[in-house]
Amino acid sequence: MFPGVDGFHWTFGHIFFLSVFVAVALTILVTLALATLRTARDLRTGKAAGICWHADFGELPEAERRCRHELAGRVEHRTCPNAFDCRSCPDYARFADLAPTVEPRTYGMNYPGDRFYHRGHTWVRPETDGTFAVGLDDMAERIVGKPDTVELPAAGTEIELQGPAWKMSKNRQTIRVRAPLEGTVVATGGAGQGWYLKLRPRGQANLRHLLRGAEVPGWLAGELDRLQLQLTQPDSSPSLADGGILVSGLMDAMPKADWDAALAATFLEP
Amino acid sequence: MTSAATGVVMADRRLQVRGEARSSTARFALWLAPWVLLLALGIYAGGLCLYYGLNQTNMNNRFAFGLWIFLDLGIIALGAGAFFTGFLVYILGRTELKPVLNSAVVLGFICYSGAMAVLMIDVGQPLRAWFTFWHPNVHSMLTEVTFCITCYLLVLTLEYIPVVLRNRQLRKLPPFVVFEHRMHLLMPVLAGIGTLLSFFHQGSLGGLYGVLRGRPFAFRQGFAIWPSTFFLFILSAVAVGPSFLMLVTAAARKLTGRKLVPSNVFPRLGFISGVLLAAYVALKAVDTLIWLNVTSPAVGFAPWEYYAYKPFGTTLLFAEIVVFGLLPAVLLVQGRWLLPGAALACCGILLNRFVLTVQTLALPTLSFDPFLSYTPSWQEVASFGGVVAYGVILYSLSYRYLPLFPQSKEQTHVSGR
Amino acid sequence: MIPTRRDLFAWGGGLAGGMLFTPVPWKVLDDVSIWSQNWPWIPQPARGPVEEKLSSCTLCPNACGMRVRMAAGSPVGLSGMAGHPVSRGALCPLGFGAHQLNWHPSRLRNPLHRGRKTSWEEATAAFRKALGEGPIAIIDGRTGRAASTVLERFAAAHGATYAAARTAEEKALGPYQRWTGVPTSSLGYDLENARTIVSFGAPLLDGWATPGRFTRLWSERAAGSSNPALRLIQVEPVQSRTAAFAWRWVNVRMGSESALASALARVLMEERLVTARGPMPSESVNELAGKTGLAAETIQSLARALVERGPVVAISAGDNPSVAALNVVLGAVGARGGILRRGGGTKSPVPVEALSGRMRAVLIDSTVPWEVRPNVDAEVFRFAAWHGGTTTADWLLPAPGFLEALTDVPTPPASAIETYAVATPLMAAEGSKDAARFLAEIDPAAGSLEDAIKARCEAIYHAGKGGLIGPEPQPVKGLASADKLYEALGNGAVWTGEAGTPGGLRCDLKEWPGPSAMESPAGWTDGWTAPVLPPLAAKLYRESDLRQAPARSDV
Amino acid sequence: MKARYGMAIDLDRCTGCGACMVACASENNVPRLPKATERTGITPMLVHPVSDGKTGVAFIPMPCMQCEDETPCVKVCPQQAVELDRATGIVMQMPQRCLGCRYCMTACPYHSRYFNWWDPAWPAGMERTLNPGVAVRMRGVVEKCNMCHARLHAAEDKAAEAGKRQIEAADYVPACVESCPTGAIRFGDLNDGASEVAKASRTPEAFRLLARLGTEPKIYYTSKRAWVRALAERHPAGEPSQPAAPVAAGGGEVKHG
Repeated sequence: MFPGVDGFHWTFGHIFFLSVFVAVALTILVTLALATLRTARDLRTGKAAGICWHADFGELPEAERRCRHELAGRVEHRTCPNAFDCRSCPDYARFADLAPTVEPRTYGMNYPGDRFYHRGHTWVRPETDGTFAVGLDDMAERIVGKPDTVELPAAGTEIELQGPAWKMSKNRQTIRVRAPLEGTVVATGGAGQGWYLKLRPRGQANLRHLLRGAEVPGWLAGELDRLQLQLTQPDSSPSLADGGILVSGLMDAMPKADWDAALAATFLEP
Repeated sequence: MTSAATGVVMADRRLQVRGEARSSTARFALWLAPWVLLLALGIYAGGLCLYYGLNQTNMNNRFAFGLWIFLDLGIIALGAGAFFTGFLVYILGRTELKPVLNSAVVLGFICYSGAMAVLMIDVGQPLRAWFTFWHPNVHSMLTEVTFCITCYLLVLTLEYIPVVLRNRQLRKLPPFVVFEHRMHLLMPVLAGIGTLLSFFHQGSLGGLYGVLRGRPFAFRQGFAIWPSTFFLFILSAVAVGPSFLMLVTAAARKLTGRKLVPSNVFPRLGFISGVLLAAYVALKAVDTLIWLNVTSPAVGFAPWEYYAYKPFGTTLLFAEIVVFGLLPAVLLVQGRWLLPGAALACCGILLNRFVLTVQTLALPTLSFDPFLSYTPSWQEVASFGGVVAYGVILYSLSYRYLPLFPQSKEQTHVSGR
Repeated sequence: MIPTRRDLFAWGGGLAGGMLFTPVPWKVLDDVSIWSQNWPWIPQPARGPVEEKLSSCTLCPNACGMRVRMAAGSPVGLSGMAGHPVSRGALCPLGFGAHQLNWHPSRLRNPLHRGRKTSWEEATAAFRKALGEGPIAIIDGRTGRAASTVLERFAAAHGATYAAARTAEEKALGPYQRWTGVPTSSLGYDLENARTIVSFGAPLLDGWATPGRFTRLWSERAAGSSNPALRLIQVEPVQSRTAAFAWRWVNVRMGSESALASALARVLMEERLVTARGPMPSESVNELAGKTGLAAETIQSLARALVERGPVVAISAGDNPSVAALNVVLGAVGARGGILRRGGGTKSPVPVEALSGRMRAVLIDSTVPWEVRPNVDAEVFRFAAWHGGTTTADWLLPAPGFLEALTDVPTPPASAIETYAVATPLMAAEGSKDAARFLAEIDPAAGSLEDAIKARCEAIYHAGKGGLIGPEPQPVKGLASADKLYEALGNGAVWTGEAGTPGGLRCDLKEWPGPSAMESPAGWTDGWTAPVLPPLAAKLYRESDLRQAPARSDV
Repeated sequence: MKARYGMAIDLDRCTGCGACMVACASENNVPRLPKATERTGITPMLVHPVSDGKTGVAFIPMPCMQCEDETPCVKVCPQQAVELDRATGIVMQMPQRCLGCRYCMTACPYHSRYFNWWDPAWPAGMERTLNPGVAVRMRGVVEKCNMCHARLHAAEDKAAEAGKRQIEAADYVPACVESCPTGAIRFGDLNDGASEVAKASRTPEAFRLLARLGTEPKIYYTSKRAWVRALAERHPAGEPSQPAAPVAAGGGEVKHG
């Protein structure tokens, strides 16, 4: 039936059928090729972390997509439409000036006001030399306790917002810590130094997407709630808190709990 | 527990969808075990057919098609839910059906890949299957079927890949996530192509029988080059696809004890299924009347004779149109007995495919032909059992390790609080 | 530079793309396609020059002329020899597959002694010993051949009994031999001139005598016509194929053929429908009619139909004196369109059924059908090309298979015309020996086949009658010598003598014969000497519902 | 000039001996396989016994009907393994291109197509008797009567050698035609009005099986018996006739014709 095959002659049927078939096959192949090429381009231009985050964000239940302004009580109910990236949020300004209605509390944990908090339980502190120190917040410290290993990126590494900043392990559980900010690693610290990384931000630093002040209590309340829910097993004790304060070294204290799920729920990606 | 077993349990846990309760590894293994056995038996039986040839089956020169073709047609029709749901979601924008989309894609992939596997055993020389692409006969319905099914299986694979890439271990690799994202953006194109392909091959499968001038039981008049069965097959497949999707989802819900989809999805699917089924039944009835009164007598065949041989009596025709057609249509539209309605509809389409495949061949054509019957051999039954097992296993694995029902996490949360 | 993963992908993609522009993938595709069309284990026909030879089928006495297509030294197809005076270009369904018989799994390749492999030397020694002790019998399946001459000569020289098995057609001619003294091998039916034939169970359309002879005649003169030039009346208790296509089918009670023949004779004589006078059946028409299950009126009208259009001849399935007597009454013996005496033929030997009692040994030629077992207590030396299953033979001696040995083909039974042909070996017969050669090795005085055939050629040449049919048709008188005749016969020509003429045979009844037991009608497999059927003929029985399988089948 | 080869089979002459079936199998290298039955065997020429339910008996030799219009098998084959040769009118099956989907078998109302359920096999040595003009088919492909196409080739070669463009009619005779002892099967060019087949096909006794399906078979049958001619179509208002059953012995004279 194809040219070159014995006894071939064109008919309308051949032309029509072949055209349709070739069109369909080409469309499928072009689609596949487009997706592949665009993937390669995204990987090359460093958009991968953002896309991964968007995908993750898309999977979050609505209850976990609460806007920071709702956390601060500036608005009754608002679901974040921007994957928690307030820098591109057109409505940010509309709510930012409203007065918060929640009273400041930190549930017995240490959340200093000089820092900006990321929902992945890291904080960012502007340093005097124009860099930003990045560390693990108190809730994460309490959960993990003393990590077994810490794998920090080498100085000079470019890291992307929401991409992996560094990795830790604890009780055979790997924890990927999300980066709160994009930039270049200029120095690496560790648990003992109080900070893990120092970043030089790419371009003008903008920390608008990080939580601070009155937003922190609302956020923490939700996080504790979720942690409680994840760790509450029918056969385990319901209490995470010792006298109202989250116990330190929770992973050591409750080795049998489903940390896989619990860490995921608190954005510490296992 | 040995360390190997611990390792398996750990690996199993690590692959599971995060934050959703799944049964224990042991329970899951226990569930899979019989299916794996059935699959192994099916592979053995299929191997026998490939190694020793089709003499392993009970098919013969008169019953050139048998159990396999009947069930292939059946599962391809049931798998129509995949393209139809994609069409509804991406092309018509019915986003309320999005919760079942992944599940529909996996089901479609299972049905089509299973049917392809059986077809490869069913043809005498599978190694020459590609000749169809080199020497295609454009006038043959089977060419259309082969082209469309091959392309559509490719489309389904492309649709299934993103679902697989959402497995949480694979997601740790950014290229996969990005690729999935990019594929996702292009999905409407694939949904459109899939709809076109499905439309034509579901139709061509019906045309397969409708063009058989030599088999007046199957032969139908039609429009242009397409006999009426072409359109009836499309309509019946899109009518039953959502029903089957509903049945499988309901079975998964029953087995897992979890609410997998929002409560508005089933009535919606049922309504679509019911309305289409009603349209199908109406057209089928008209077609049957024309066939019995015009088409058949014109070529010298008395319609009463089609139903003169037991067990193919007129009850079968009645069952096909009323019990498995009209009744489920009413049940589905009315929305109270959705699952029984869906089950009846699925049985109806299987009965229709059975009648067209088996009765067509069993009925005599020459005046001195006897009426024949055939019983499939164990190899035929077992290879098909293998395909069913393959489907169950693939669906179970997909359910366990892939986010088949993306909204189910939210459903759990809502119900959990 | 260390290649990165991306480089590897790029190279791989480039390589794959570039390959498409080389002949490699296309050649591979082509090879795969050719390979998938020819599995190495599927046998393919041997290539070689194709030539066509003329010969005669030797698997039964009916002597059909054959064209044999040979390729690469093996016969690859058989068809009938057009213009053959008796078989008239037809072969029976068994014959069309006969060329495959030599490779039948049941083919005998070694002498067997009571199921154990043995050697020709041992067999010869055992036979010599038996010969010395005596008495012995030698059984021939087809008399009148050169080989028969050797067997008979050997028997005469060593005081052995020479007996023969006969086909149903020969048996049916038995009464005439008894009444006239003319051997059955010199008698034939002048069917070509008959206008009414009444057959008592003879399967005229289904393998009777040389199959092409009557089927062609029927097709030319009777088929499809309600008032045929040749009226075939079939008397048979079941609707056989012959009955189904006969002009009239007379459905008689099983075994009452003699009674019907007698009743017909009585009606013919009582109503003076014939001129013949002589002994009459002792029973009345009504008594006889009662035995047949027919009304007396039916028999009367049948008798009138018989004489309505002469010449008329009655043919019985086996040795049935009543039917023969009916022929006498009808005046068919020695008359045109009846039973004629023709040239050739040999004195009838002792029938194998007549052998009984105790003997030292019996030698059975391969032409004797496998089922024929002499009723004697003796050491049996059985020649056969194929093992036919259960046997009482002590020695099974492999005879040459189909077209593997020189043999001559005398006039087939029941033919009204004398013929002679020679089948030359077209293939080598390894390790096999026929009975004539076996005996000639023991006693060279018995003579050789070649000499016997040449002697027959001499006789035909000197008689100067008839002519050759085949590649170069010519009268015998036109031939330069007897050797030329021998040569022409070896090339597949068939010598045809003169047809029998009326008047050479006269027969008077002394008394009306008593009833005889009816023999079951013979078909193609009667006289078929191979105990197995050609595989392709077995297809008829197993792969279609055309026929009931005979007892003799390969499966 | 184009030919349309066809047959006219006289059912009043066919005695159902089966010689055509054996000659066909021999010519076309069809094996006898131990496990093949009447439903799985390969019989490109098959003789069906039929009866009128009383004493009428006929045998219907059925090769491929060589349909000419809307040829059911040609139309459905997905990969052009069947073609209608416009120069001869022969429906050509090319087993080496067939993938064995058997769709053509379901399409054929005459059941004239056969599937190779087994690999062909012969007892040791018997493959030497294979006809060199015809390739052996492997298992898993469909085959049917090609009107002894190898013989047509041979006749064309012979004509070409002699420098002629037309073959001699006597040089191309299918095996079944050649083997028929009663001459019931007549063969020739239907386009040649003077040929025996063309004349026979125009007689009032001529009919074709299931002619109303519109497949225009080129195999004609002739019979003077009305009940045999009625077998052409499924009787719209009678019981379906059954294959021949032996008639019980009763007593009495039966007339034919």
